Amino acid sequence: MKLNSIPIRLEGCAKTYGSNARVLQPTSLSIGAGETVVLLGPSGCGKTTTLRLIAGLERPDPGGRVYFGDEDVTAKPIEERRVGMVFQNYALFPNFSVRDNIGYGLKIKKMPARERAQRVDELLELVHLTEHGDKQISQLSGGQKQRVALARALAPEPRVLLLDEPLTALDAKLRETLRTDMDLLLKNLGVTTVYVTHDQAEAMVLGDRVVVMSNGRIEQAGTPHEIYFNPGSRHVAQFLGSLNSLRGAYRDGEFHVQGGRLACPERAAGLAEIHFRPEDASLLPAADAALRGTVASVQFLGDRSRVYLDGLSETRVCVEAPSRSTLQPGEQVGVHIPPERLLIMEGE
Amino acid sequence: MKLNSIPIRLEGCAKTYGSNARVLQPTSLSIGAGETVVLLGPSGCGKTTTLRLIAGLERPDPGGRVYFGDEDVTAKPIEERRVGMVFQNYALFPNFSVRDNIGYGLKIKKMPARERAQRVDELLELVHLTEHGDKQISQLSGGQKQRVALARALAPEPRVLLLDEPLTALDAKLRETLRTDMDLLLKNLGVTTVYVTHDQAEAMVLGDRVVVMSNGRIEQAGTPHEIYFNPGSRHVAQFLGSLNSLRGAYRDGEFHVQGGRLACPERAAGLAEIHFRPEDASLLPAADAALRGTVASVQFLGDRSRVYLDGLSETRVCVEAPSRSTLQPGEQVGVHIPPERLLIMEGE
Amino acid sequence: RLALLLPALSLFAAFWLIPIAVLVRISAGGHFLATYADILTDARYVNSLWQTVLLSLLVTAATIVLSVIAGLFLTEHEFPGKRLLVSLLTLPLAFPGVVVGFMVIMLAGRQGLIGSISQALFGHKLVFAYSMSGLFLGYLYFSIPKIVLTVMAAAQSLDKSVAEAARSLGAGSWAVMRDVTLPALAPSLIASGAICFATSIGAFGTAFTLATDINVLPMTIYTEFTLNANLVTAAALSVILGVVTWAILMLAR
Amino acid sequence: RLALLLPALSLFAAFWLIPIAVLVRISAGGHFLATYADILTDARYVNSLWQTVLLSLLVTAATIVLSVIAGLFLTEHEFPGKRLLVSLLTLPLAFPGVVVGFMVIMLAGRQGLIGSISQALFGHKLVFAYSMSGLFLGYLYFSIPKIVLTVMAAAQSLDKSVAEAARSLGAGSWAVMRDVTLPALAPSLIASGAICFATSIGAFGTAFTLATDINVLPMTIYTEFTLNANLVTAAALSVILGVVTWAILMLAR
Repeated sequence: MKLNSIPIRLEGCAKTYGSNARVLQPTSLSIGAGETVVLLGPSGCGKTTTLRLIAGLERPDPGGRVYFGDEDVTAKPIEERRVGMVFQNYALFPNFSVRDNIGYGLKIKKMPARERAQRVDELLELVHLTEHGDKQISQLSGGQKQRVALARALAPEPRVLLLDEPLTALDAKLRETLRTDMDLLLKNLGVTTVYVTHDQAEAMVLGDRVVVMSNGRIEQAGTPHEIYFNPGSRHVAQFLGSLNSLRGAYRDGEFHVQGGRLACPERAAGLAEIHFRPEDASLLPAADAALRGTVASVQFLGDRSRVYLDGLSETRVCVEAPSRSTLQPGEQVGVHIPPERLLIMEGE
Repeated sequence: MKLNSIPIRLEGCAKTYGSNARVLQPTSLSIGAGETVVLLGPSGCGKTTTLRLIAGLERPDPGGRVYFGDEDVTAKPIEERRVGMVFQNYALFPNFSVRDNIGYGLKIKKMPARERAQRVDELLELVHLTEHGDKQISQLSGGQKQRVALARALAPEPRVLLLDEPLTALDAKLRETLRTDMDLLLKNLGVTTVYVTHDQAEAMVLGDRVVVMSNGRIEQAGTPHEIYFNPGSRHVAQFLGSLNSLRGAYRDGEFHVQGGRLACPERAAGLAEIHFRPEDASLLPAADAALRGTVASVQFLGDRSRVYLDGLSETRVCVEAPSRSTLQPGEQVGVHIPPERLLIMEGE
Repeated sequence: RLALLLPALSLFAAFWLIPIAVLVRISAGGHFLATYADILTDARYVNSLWQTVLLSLLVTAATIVLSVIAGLFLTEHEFPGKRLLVSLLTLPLAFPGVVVGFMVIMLAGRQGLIGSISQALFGHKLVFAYSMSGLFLGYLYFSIPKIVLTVMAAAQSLDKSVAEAARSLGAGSWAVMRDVTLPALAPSLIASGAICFATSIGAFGTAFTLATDINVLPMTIYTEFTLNANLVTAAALSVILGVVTWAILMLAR
Repeated sequence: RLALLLPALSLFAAFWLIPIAVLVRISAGGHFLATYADILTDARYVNSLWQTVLLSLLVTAATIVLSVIAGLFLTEHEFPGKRLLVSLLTLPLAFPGVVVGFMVIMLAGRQGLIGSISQALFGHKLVFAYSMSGLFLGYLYFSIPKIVLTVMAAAQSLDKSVAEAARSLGAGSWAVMRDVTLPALAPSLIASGAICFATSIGAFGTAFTLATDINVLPMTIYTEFTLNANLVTAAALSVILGVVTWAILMLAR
């Protein structure tokens, strides 16, 4: 199954509720035809409002415009926009069977019954639910419900697919499986997709581009690699993964901190703080190292361990280690961080 | 704060509802004084029933016995067992303030008001909620609610602390923070603790010992290292992390599969399948390798990447790679798995 | 504790059932089948039963239709004075049936407001208080507030995203109403409709105030019992009324 | 759509309020304050008002206590025949006030069951049907089922873990009841208690069947209106009754 796709453009879209509750600052965003854009941020950051503006469930404040291709759809209600929507809580019709849910959009379009049945069969196959077509919604598991919701949204061949935290209601293991399935499906469909989530792993895996939002603004937009390796701000860096801070001062190619010193690019000159991620540091014997700390605790996670270190900086620092490491609390260890892996954010 | 602790012993405890719905097969389990035991398993595996038997919220079928130290408490209701309980949905008293929730157990014990207030202050400090004491429950966030529930359970100095999926209702980031806090707190309190969860990371971090359950039985019990590195069955191995399977046959110190061969202990002789975890394999140039595959897709997760490989075995295999790797789908790669990391389960 | 409370509960249940048992026994009047056969073939009683049931069904249907419209409108729109309007809407709940009957007379009686207006406009005095129409109006008046409140409570707890999903699939207002809103409201409409029916079928004060010759069943029972001292018939009619109402209530569950 | 429906809604609201407005205007009788001052100083009317309110409060209180006990018991215990018992418990809902009055007479009237039993046992014939006591019994009889159903619905949706948490902290049955169950049931008890009060204060059929001289307000209004043709007083009493009931209903929200 392959869908036609169109580009989307928001121009200066803001949203204010009541007299002074502005949940979205004026925002412009272009989404290419067939691109999957993930809106990522904590709750209340404006990501769902942005999605609802695209859907046509909300109107932007005067001045804002929404374009689907060259068509200005700002004034069109959702039922005329030909979008497919998937909601966090599935939002299935409880009084209809699985087949009737998936065929609903086709029935509204007055597609003949025979053709409709055939199309529903195709969609059931696409989401691996062929044997569940005649069940009632209440007989399905959470993961199955979400796949019905996806099939229902795809049935009328939408121009744009909009997903609002579709995997949030599912448990961790299932979320991971569905994330992989969803990735495959979206890549094959080629439909323009906007996906809202607060889960950074989902954003990384699914997004061609990730738009990080906070406080009603876009903080940074870019490919998953760009935003993870070159975060524009400490806030973005923290939201995308764990972040350690080292307080100290730059002198002669090195950054001096409580636990010693480490090689550092000159960009850090004048900064009181540099950062790194747990997986970018490696542990070595204390004797060889220019930077040392004391093991405070070791968390065994199975596939890896997290080692918490004191004495490197004023605050505790977390470093990843192979899960078979035999470190004990109280032990002295050396830490090496390749200079190119340091996150140096000048704009703070 | 340091609590007294006692050992717990279940002897042949089964639980049947109605006439033939046996949710727990006869189970025996010893928990040492001060030990933290995590009951881990999917929903319906009997872990919550086991916890409720220990709590005194359920009675075992005739023949089963529950001991707290040397005392047989099988017939005692929960209110006489001196246990502290924490529930998934917090189960706070909505009509009381934070202070009154925490002090409830002390009030029931008729502790004088002045002494009670002092003790509540200590507990508020212990869970970092000192400035929220006079708030109503509805004004708290999920994480704060769960800390109130913990303080409330600890207030009457329970002999045993029982936690039923306490972090499940919270979102991923918060769950990780609270998991670390909880770990620290439990280690300091030294109270005998039984912790129920379906999240393997929680089990690994918090448990002195992890008891893996399924279908109303204990499948395996051991330290986190033991069950992760020496899973007793494929089911346990899968539940604790990702698992790859290689189909083939052992010959002369090597296991031969579709994509080549790999060094393998002799224990695998006669088996049709061996297993390994994604983080235990490493990727190398195809030319040098005795085991080769083709990259099907790469999932960038930020702190690492997951590379899916075809051609190694009949089924797709997942291997972890550093997140900065630049592999492309279609590329040929070699795979190395140290023989000691292979999971060889003979009992299948 | 179960052992202690069960006898208490049995006693309680017995007390509960004794009045009804007494009623049934009296209605038998020695010849159980004969009594009921007589009543169910007497055109006067059958007519009364039929009229009462019909009136109650009409009241229930009209109440549900008007309440769904008003309730959904009030839930979906915010406007200044909405709280006041809802409070005023529930005013009829505060008046007993007798007073409602009184109001119907004031409005549609011989000296009523409607009569005066119609006289002035069309030269014809519209009077319908002392008939089934008056009763219908009165019952509607005190049934609507309850069901409006029920509809509002149910509509507020609806999951909005289901309607939004339907709209994203191209459904207009009517399709959303038919496929999403009404099915979701159905359980509470059925439950409150049954209560509305039971209340209407048993209402007495309004009928009695409007006129002594309105032929609804509670009136017939009162007349048989008090004026004609015809205990057996009164009891049998009570049992029939009870059975019909209970059947509707059970059906709605 | 708002522009279209708002006038419709205004019209509807106006229709709603006109009967009440008419009632208030009649009650003024030209001398608004004088009418009400007269009524509120006339011992007969004040007494009637007071008795009605007191009776309704007593009925509401007794209903709530009995219903909470029965409702919680039925929710917490499973036993064979429970569904049947609950269905039987709701039987009184199927009978109108007139029939309930009829039952009270059968039970506690001059030829009643209780009288016969007490005569046989103690040589004294217990008769209390034709008084406030009979009315109290009748109101209780048809109030309890509704509130039992409410309590059962509310108790079933309670989060059991809160009670379990209280027990783990050492709370016995009474403490759990006081600190967890009753506070959790309170909102639905208050709401349904208010409805119970409104129903009791306005009930007419039962009182009328039992005796024409029971001095409850709806009876007084009926007498003034129909027999004495004293429109002004009847209207004023109606307004007072409405205000009291509405105040209770609003308070409960």
